[in-house]
Amino acid sequence: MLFEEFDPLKGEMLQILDKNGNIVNDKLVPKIKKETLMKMYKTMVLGRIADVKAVQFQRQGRMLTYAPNHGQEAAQLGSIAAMDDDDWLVLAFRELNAMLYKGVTLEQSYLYWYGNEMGSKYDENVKVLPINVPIGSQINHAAGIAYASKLKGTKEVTIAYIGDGGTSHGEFHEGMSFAAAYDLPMIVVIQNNQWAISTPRKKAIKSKTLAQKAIGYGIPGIQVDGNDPLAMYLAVEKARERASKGEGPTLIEAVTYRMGPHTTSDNPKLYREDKEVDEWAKKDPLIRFKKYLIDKKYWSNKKDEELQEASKKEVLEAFKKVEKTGLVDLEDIFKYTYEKLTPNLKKQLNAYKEYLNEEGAK
Amino acid sequence: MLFEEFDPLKGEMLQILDKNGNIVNDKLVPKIKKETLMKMYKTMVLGRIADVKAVQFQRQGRMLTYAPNHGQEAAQLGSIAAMDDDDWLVLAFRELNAMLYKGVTLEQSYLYWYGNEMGSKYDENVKVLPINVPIGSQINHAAGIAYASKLKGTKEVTIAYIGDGGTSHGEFHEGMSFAAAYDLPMIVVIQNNQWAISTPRKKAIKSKTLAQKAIGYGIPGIQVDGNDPLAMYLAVEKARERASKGEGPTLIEAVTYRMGPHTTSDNPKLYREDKEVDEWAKKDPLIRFKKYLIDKKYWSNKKDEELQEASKKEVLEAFKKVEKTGLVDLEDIFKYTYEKLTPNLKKQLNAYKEYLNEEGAK
Amino acid sequence: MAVKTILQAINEALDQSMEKDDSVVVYGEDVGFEGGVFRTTAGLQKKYGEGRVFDTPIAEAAIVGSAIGMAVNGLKPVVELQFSGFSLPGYNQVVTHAARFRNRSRGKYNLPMVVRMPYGGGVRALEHHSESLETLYAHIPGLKLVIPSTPYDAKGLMMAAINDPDPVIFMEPKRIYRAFKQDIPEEPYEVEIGKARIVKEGKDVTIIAWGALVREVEKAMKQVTDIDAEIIDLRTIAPMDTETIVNSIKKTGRVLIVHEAYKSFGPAAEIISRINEEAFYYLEAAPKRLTGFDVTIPLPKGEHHFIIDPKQIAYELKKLMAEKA
Amino acid sequence: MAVKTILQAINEALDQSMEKDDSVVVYGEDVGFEGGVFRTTAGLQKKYGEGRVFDTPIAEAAIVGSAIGMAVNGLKPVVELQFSGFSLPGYNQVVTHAARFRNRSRGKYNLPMVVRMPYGGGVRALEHHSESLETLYAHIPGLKLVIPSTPYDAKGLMMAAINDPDPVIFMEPKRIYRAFKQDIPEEPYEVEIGKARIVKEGKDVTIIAWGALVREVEKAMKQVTDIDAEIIDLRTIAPMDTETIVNSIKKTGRVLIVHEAYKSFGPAAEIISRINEEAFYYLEAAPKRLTGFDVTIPLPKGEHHFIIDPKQIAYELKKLMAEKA
Ligand SMILES: Cc1ncc(C[n+]2csc(CCOP(=O)(O)OP(=O)(O)O)c2C)c(N)n1
Ligand SMILES: Cc1ncc(C[n+]2csc(CCOP(=O)(O)OP(=O)(O)O)c2C)c(N)n1
Ligand SMILES: [Mg+2]
Ligand SMILES: [Mg+2]
Repeated sequence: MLFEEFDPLKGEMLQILDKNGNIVNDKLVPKIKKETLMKMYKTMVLGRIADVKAVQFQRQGRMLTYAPNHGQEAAQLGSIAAMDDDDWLVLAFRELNAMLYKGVTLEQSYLYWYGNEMGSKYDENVKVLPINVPIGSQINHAAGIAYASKLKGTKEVTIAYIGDGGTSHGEFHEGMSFAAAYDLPMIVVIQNNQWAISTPRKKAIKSKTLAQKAIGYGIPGIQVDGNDPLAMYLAVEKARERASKGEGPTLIEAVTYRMGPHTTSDNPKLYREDKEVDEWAKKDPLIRFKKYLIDKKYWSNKKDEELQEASKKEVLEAFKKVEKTGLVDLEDIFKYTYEKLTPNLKKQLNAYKEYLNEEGAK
Repeated sequence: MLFEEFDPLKGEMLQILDKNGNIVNDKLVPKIKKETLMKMYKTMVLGRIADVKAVQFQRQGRMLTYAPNHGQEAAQLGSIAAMDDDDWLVLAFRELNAMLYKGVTLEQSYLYWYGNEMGSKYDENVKVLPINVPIGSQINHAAGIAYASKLKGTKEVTIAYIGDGGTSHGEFHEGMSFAAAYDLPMIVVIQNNQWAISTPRKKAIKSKTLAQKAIGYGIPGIQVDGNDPLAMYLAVEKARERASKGEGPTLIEAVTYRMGPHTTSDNPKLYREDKEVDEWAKKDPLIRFKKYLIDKKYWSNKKDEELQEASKKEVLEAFKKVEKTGLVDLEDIFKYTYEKLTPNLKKQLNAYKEYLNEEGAK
Repeated sequence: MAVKTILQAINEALDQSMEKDDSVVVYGEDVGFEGGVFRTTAGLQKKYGEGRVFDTPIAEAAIVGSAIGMAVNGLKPVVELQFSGFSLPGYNQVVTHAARFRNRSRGKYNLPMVVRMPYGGGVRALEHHSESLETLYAHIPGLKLVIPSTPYDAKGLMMAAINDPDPVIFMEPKRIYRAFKQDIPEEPYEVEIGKARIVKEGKDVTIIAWGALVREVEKAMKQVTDIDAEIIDLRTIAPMDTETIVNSIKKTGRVLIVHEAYKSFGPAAEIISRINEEAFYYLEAAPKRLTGFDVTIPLPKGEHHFIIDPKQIAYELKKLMAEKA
Repeated sequence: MAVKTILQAINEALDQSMEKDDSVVVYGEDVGFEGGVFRTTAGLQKKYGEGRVFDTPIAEAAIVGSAIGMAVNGLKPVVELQFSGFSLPGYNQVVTHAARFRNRSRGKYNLPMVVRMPYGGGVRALEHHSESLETLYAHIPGLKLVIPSTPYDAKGLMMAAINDPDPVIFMEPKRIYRAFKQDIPEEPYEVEIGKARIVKEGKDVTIIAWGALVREVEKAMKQVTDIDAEIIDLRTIAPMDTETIVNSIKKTGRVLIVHEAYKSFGPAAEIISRINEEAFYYLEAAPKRLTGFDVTIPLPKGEHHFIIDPKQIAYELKKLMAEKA
């Protein structure tokens, strides 16, 4: 129904909450528990602060590098909140908010961007794959996870994220085709943030929408206002229903914007106009979500100030812990290559230790 | 116009000549010169005989291996005939008819399947890429050729072929996306012959048509009766017009059938019913094309008998020449690795010659 | 015991592994209904159903990448890439992910998965159907690369590979899929990954080979009765059993390495380097390699130049024995 | 003459090649408008237009595959893969096509194309941004693999690569993109592909390196003043300049090979094997390799363990000199 109504070829994007926080599509407002809404909002505030701070830390030379997701919070939180606890989350790399919502700690996230593999060792029960740098390849992992869920007869659904640029990659195509062929319980959210590093989505991709790529796979696709947490929630809720019923994957294009640089090594001034950024600033998901919650009497400005303070503290503390971690142990760079150290690796490790013994640390 | 009328989502396949050779869509009959029609037909007859014979030769242990294209002649000839002499042809591997039409000699084709690289050294002015075994990868070559044509400002258009199975490959996706992004003068013909070795198209691919994959790339797609040479001609003619005007690539799904085995090493009895093959036999492109030409008074049964005889002779002579070629020279396996033999290769070649001198041929 | 070819031995290993362990799944192009273009997986879909044994779209990145996802989510996938020459579109998944998930997640996610691929020449095939690409897999930390040369090892190594907690690349010497039979145990058994096999002890020279070439070496040694060669079947290319190699060289002082992979930057180079590192002062002659030339493996009408035969092995061996330090 | 970094030298080589020859085109992810994430192609789009210098979708198979098509159709494409770790999705095109078009078509189609990729560690980067994958390209017949270590060579080798009738993989040592400057000719010039450079003559021992590690070797040798080492910068990994290496070994009798690529099945193994084949009886000590460990190159907080520094080179060198046959 929803996917027919918002067939991407009809050219209408799903929006429920407009940029000012007003409901524009009353009959579509999804039923979301207060508790869930508040978790979404609190994560959004924490995520935003953590994001802004990470860039600052990096500028101070204290954080290695970072890929900001400022502006894309609703695309992530609206979608992840519609998933079950038992579902799988498959990341690209710009999904801090989705990660936090799903149980990855801020400390772990920071540790990763600090340059330590330990930052990808999420807690045992956290069903999240590590950040995936090779563009597009995560979609195939998601398909495999979903295949296993289906074969085992569990209720798990897998949600995976990818960027607009990533949809041109062969890996995306193969994963989508594979998932479609077996009607796998999988949802793919394209975070169309308009840019792939310096390359505008409009130039790199000919199709009018990214959602319509779904048609090529014979599955539903929908274009959603990615800065609207309610619209994102609804689309994913419906996609999850399909998945649960064995009807296969859904492709969701979240139209959003990357407010910051691609990563802290990138200078967007080289390739885009401030004007464009300013336009998108007005569509900030945080503004409209807060207004919506206040209108609903779930929230107040006063509470918000407290939350801001608490979140700031949390961020600073997480980073403090990360900064205490220092360097990785020598053994650790060997230990996880195979389950057991091979004789060859033992030799290499020992030879190097001998060198350190004789010559002192590097 | 044509591509809007036959939008793949409308579910109608373009057909002009039905399986009995009757015109079913009068107003769409393309204007094709008699000379062209006759070249198409003669190639089809030669191609059919060459195909059937190749399988026989292989069964006799005289041909190495062969991938029959019996049944798919119209898909190839209808499309290639709508191209200009100056256009480029990019092959998958099951396009004997298209190759012959475009100036590859039967002897060269046979020599390839006989197991000799010389069979891919087409004459200088023949703008055809060698047979391409890694599924899907040729689409990227086609995109590159088309890019060069566009940059140089020539009138060349590139036509590339791929199988139904190949459309699931990442290479197909990347090539299509790339060509679409720059509006390249390129036409891709999917020979949907219903099978990828033992895997039915219906099981491997979820989308209702393959033509609709075009929508994902933001380009026109059309499903065509691939056993109808006139429909194929029309679709490609229109696609070529688009390409020439700088409007970019078109995706054409030719619905056809692989009458023979995948290759001579394959036994289709293991995976498909004779009944299905029999049904498709009734749709043989040769039957309907011949009837059409006779109806048009371009052809007669008597002339056809002569042509059959002449073609048979041509096939046997070509193969006779191929059988005389024997083994490849030792130098030839070294000589084309780089423009010049490297010192390393010289050493390897000389050491081996020394061995042959001392011990005699293997 | 039952008399089996390598092909049948692999089929039995898959069958018994699936029987014992519900989490084993087997898939790839044409692997399901038809049982593979070589029929290695014949009968499995009928027995275990379409869920556990299935055909895929032609998409090697999806085949390998989905296996990674399945392994993360509790399955033990055994996937087939139709020929090693077609493993390359899946190579990104193997290198950037399969080899690294354990390390990336600091042990949270390990990947018990097997990637099977028929490899090697001598079967008079089309382009891309004859490659020996050991180096590409052996060079990557985190992968194991296993190649059997007998039915006994084929079954035992395959069962070990399926039970291995790390990703295993399993190259199958298609030239000898059906070339000969061997009496092998009917019950399940494992052959340890990482251990070479001494095919024949000897004192004059060490010959190292694997896959289809082990037999060619054996044939050669029937012609050269005056040399007492120690023949080692490497079986696992990575991680390599350096110890067995080095011990042998310490005894013989001479070594000939035979493989069909391209010579330069090929597997023999690594073996020679390890011998240099650990047994250099035992060497009585320069280590020798007899390998594929550094040219694209030719189509069948030129392939005889490329393929290594027993006569050539014998010739190189005699030259090696004649060399003196 | 003008003082330039490696990065500027490459930019100049591209610029002058494009200026001279209309058929040269330059493209890749973020290569056009921005001029590349490292800014190696900065200014070129402005000068030569969007047709000849352009941004692509994120699709490495399309980047390499389209370059093949362009080369067939009269252009000389110079493509960038953003990091060598991201070259793998395009690897199928490189191996199954770029390396083989000439041979497949028996000389009808040759491919004058260059595939550029920044490579190597030591830049404190994310995963997949630090790989040294020389082996994967050097092992494949039909490819040339070139790596400069100085601005002079960077310009000259790049111009030679663009004019080369065969496909050239051009790995750029990103760690030293901007590390130092050199006075290089302003006019176009070529440095011959396939020839090593003797950085410094010496008689005691041969040290072989390339890319960023040449400088580390030079630094090490400033610490070890009592050893007269001959330093060879390989420059072309394939086809390798065996002659220069062998001549050096015949003089020194000892060799240390230094590279950041993984050790096993790495480039040093091939060098050692060639030395074994052609200069074995001149060796006074076992050849030594100082390389990356056989583990995934670590993220920055562990990378210092992996990266080779001058102190380590000096240490290995002293050990090598102390060895006696
Ligand atoms: C296979 C591959 N090629 C290139 C890169 C380098 N790279 C990192 S991010 C990026 C752009 C991604 O754009 P998009 O998919 O839109 O995601 P976004 O960064 O906007 O979130 C590129 C090209 C990579 N990580 N992987
Ligand atoms: C990358 C790659 N994977 C696997 C193969 C093996 N293979 C050869 S043909 C084929 C099936 C092709 O099916 P389709 O694309 O429908 O073409 P058809 O054979 O029907 O003409 C396969 C899987 C290959 N050639 N290349
Ligand atoms: Mg983006
Ligand atoms: Mg087909």
